[in-house]
Amino acid sequence: MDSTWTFTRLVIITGSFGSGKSEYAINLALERAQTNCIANMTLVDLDLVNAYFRVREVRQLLEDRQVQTIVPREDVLHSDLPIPGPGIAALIKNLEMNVIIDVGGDDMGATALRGYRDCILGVDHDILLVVNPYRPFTHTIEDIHTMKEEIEYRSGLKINGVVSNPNSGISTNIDSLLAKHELVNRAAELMALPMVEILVYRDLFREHQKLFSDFPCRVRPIDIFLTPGWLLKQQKEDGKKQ
Amino acid sequence: MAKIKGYQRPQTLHDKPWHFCPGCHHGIVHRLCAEVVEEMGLQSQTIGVGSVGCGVFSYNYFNFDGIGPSHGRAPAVATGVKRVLPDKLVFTYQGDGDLAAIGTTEMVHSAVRGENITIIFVNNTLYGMTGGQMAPTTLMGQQTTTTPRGRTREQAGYPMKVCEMLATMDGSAYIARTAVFNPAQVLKTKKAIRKAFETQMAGLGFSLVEVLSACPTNWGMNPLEALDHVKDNMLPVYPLGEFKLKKE
Amino acid sequence: MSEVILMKGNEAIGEAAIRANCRHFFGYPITPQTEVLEYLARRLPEEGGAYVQAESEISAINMVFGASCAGARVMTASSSPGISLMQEGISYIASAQLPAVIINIMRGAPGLGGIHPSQADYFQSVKGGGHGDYKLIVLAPSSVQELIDHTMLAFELSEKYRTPVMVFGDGMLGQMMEPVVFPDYLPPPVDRPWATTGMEGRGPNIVHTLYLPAPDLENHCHRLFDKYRDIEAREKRSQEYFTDDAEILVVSYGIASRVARAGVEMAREAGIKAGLFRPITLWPFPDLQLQAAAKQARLLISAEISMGQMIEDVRLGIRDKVPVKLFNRIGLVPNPDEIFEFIKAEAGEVSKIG
Amino acid sequence: MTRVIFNEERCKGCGLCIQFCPKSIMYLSEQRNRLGYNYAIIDDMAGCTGCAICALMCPEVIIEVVEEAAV
Repeated sequence: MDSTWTFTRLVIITGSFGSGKSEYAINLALERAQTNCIANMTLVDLDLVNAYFRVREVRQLLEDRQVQTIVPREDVLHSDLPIPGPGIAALIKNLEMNVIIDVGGDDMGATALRGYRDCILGVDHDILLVVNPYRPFTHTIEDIHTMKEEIEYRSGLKINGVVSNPNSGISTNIDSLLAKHELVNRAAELMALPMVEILVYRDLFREHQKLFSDFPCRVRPIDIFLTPGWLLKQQKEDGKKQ
Repeated sequence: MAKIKGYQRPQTLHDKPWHFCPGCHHGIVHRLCAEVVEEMGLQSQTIGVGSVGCGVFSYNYFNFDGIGPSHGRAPAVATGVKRVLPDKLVFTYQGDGDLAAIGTTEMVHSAVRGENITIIFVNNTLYGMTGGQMAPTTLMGQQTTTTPRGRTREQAGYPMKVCEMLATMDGSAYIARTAVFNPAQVLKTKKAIRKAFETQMAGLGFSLVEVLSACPTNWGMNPLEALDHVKDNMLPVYPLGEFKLKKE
Repeated sequence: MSEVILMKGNEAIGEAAIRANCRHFFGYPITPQTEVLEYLARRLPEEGGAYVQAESEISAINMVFGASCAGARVMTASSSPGISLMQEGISYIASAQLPAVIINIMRGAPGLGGIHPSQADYFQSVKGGGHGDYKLIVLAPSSVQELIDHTMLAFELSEKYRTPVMVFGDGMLGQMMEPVVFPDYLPPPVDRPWATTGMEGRGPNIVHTLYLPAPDLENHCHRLFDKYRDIEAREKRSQEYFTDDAEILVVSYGIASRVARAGVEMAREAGIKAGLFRPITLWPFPDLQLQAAAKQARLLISAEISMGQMIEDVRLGIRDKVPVKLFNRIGLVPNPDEIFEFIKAEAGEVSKIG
Repeated sequence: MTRVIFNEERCKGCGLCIQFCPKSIMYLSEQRNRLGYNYAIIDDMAGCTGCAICALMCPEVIIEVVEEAAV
């Protein structure tokens, strides 16, 4: 297992619908800008297929914390028009900038990458596949493999790393997380891709810090930004009752 | 005393009197549909979808399963039926107001999809049921209650040619225009209906038979004058023939 | 099948339909409902079903009409402007007494409105929408799990009563992800001796909605309303939180009821006797349950994401015995703080009256 | 021998059968049926060839053409 993954200046995040790409992108951008003090950190909202729960909804929060954002222009920001924000190609080519691109889900979402393929290939880059096996179309190793191939086919780009995000929302527990992570691991091996890191909700991470301290791959505690806090709290309470 | 059939009312028609006016061609077209269903042995396999217009009661006359949809939506309703029962014969029976005005979208897109249904389209160049208003197929200069001085280009544009349009669709498999103003044409119409139904049962795709028909009441003619009107005034605008014939 | 899986509301609806043995779906894309189509376009062919993307919502609902005539378990889904286009068909389906499930993932309106969550189609769906004397059973889920449960229930009710049933969601429910479990439940199959499937071994079946002689139409409407009375007697559903001693009773449905619940919990922590009454069926409206839940209430608050629509049924339901106020937001799902502040302010007013 | 059977009570007197009868043996009766129409009748049944064109054109589907074998 590769636990010493280093990110290039251009990190492109792909995956199936609802795999957790956007939350990962936000967490990664914040960490790199704040903890790692990487300058010129820019998060690009290239999710042109979702209508809700997009990076653009937390743009102010990101900008307050030293992450620039590229989102569609104001007049279409809250529309469902698939219009990318301005200047993405220039950003990709600009070696001064550190860029994370949050791509829309599935091969449909990855289609938006195709237009930037040539400039992406011209610079160092990572294309990561976020995998959540609790999601319907990445439920099995075969499905995960198919998802990877479809995204690569549509974008014309090669994925070079896997991010494991085995969560079933608030009902995630340590056993289910580890069991499904094992499945992602096997999928990564089959696809001959390195495991970049595993994503764990921050409270679960705290609870099991010891276990995660010598985990075979890097572990990233994740904060949730796109689901309202009250809703998470309610889901958690209801989950406990069941 | 043996009784041999010369002509006999088909079993696929209930024995009840039409509501149609004297000399109305709906009666002939209804009968031909029923005869073809019977001759193909499909009485128990047929679902007829009616329309709104003078053909609204078709389900009361046909002796097989029937549906009364809303105005213009028959091809969508037939699509729903056919997707559930792909092996049955599903046809709609629609007039020019129902099909070519309010139902244009449903007609065009069922042809686009190559929906494996048949439309029997009765074109009498006006809205019969509501008392003779202009239809998309109304002839230039034709007087109707809503074109009291005759249809003009400025006010209402030009007659709509359904067969010519649908024949351009890749999904259409059989498109024909016929008439019933004399015995030879009646036989040709019957043949066309049979071909359309056979096209459907062979799974070849969308089929439509347009039948030029008389509306003596709203045309202000007697039934015999109405025959001549079809022949003399409709044929030049709506030429007869097969516009599309897909084989396999 | 009791495995937990993480699903988006719209996907969950699609999968619920498949688990309920629905094999026919007709729809048209519209945000924020489109994933229902996309999910079924992918899944239905795998299950040997038929998926048709119609040319309009008008066509989609009429395909539903036809498929239901032909005896199929059938569903469509849309969002507010698309549901408006379906109203004609819904009236025909109700009159023809056909079972059908219609999903409405509501968005901001009137007109083109916006793509944000909304509950502004209450009048349209609960009070009519289409032309004529008919009723629509309207179910209001408040979670992704309930989208599944209510979609399945919708099939059962629509077939039991031969009537269209609407599952009334909003953009947020459709788009949000929650862990769900698909129940081991199948809506019971019902005989459809009336279906137009070809008259093999019987006389012709006719499905129509035309009753020209006035007495025929009157009889038809009475038959429909006998059925609706039966539904009213049996199918009113609701849920309650802290209603036993509630002096301020918030009435709220769907996604808004979850915010309201959080607001009510905050009020309870602040020592205010607040409660929540959540209608699950919007028609039939659970008026008797509301009256029982409101026995200690001095004020009712109708909390909705519309300009005050359900509030009319709340007033009717409580027979005007208790004052009813409106809390609402448009274009977004409110924050529980907002409802809490509203409750707190009203609690102050109520205590002044003593 | 051929016999044309009319359901006279349902005839609306449109005259299409008369128009196309090749033997011109049909005409409208002076009598009216219960619907109030002068109905079509055949004067000279012996002249009928059984071609059934009248039935083919009849919009009311009230004409049956039968052949009765000689006894």
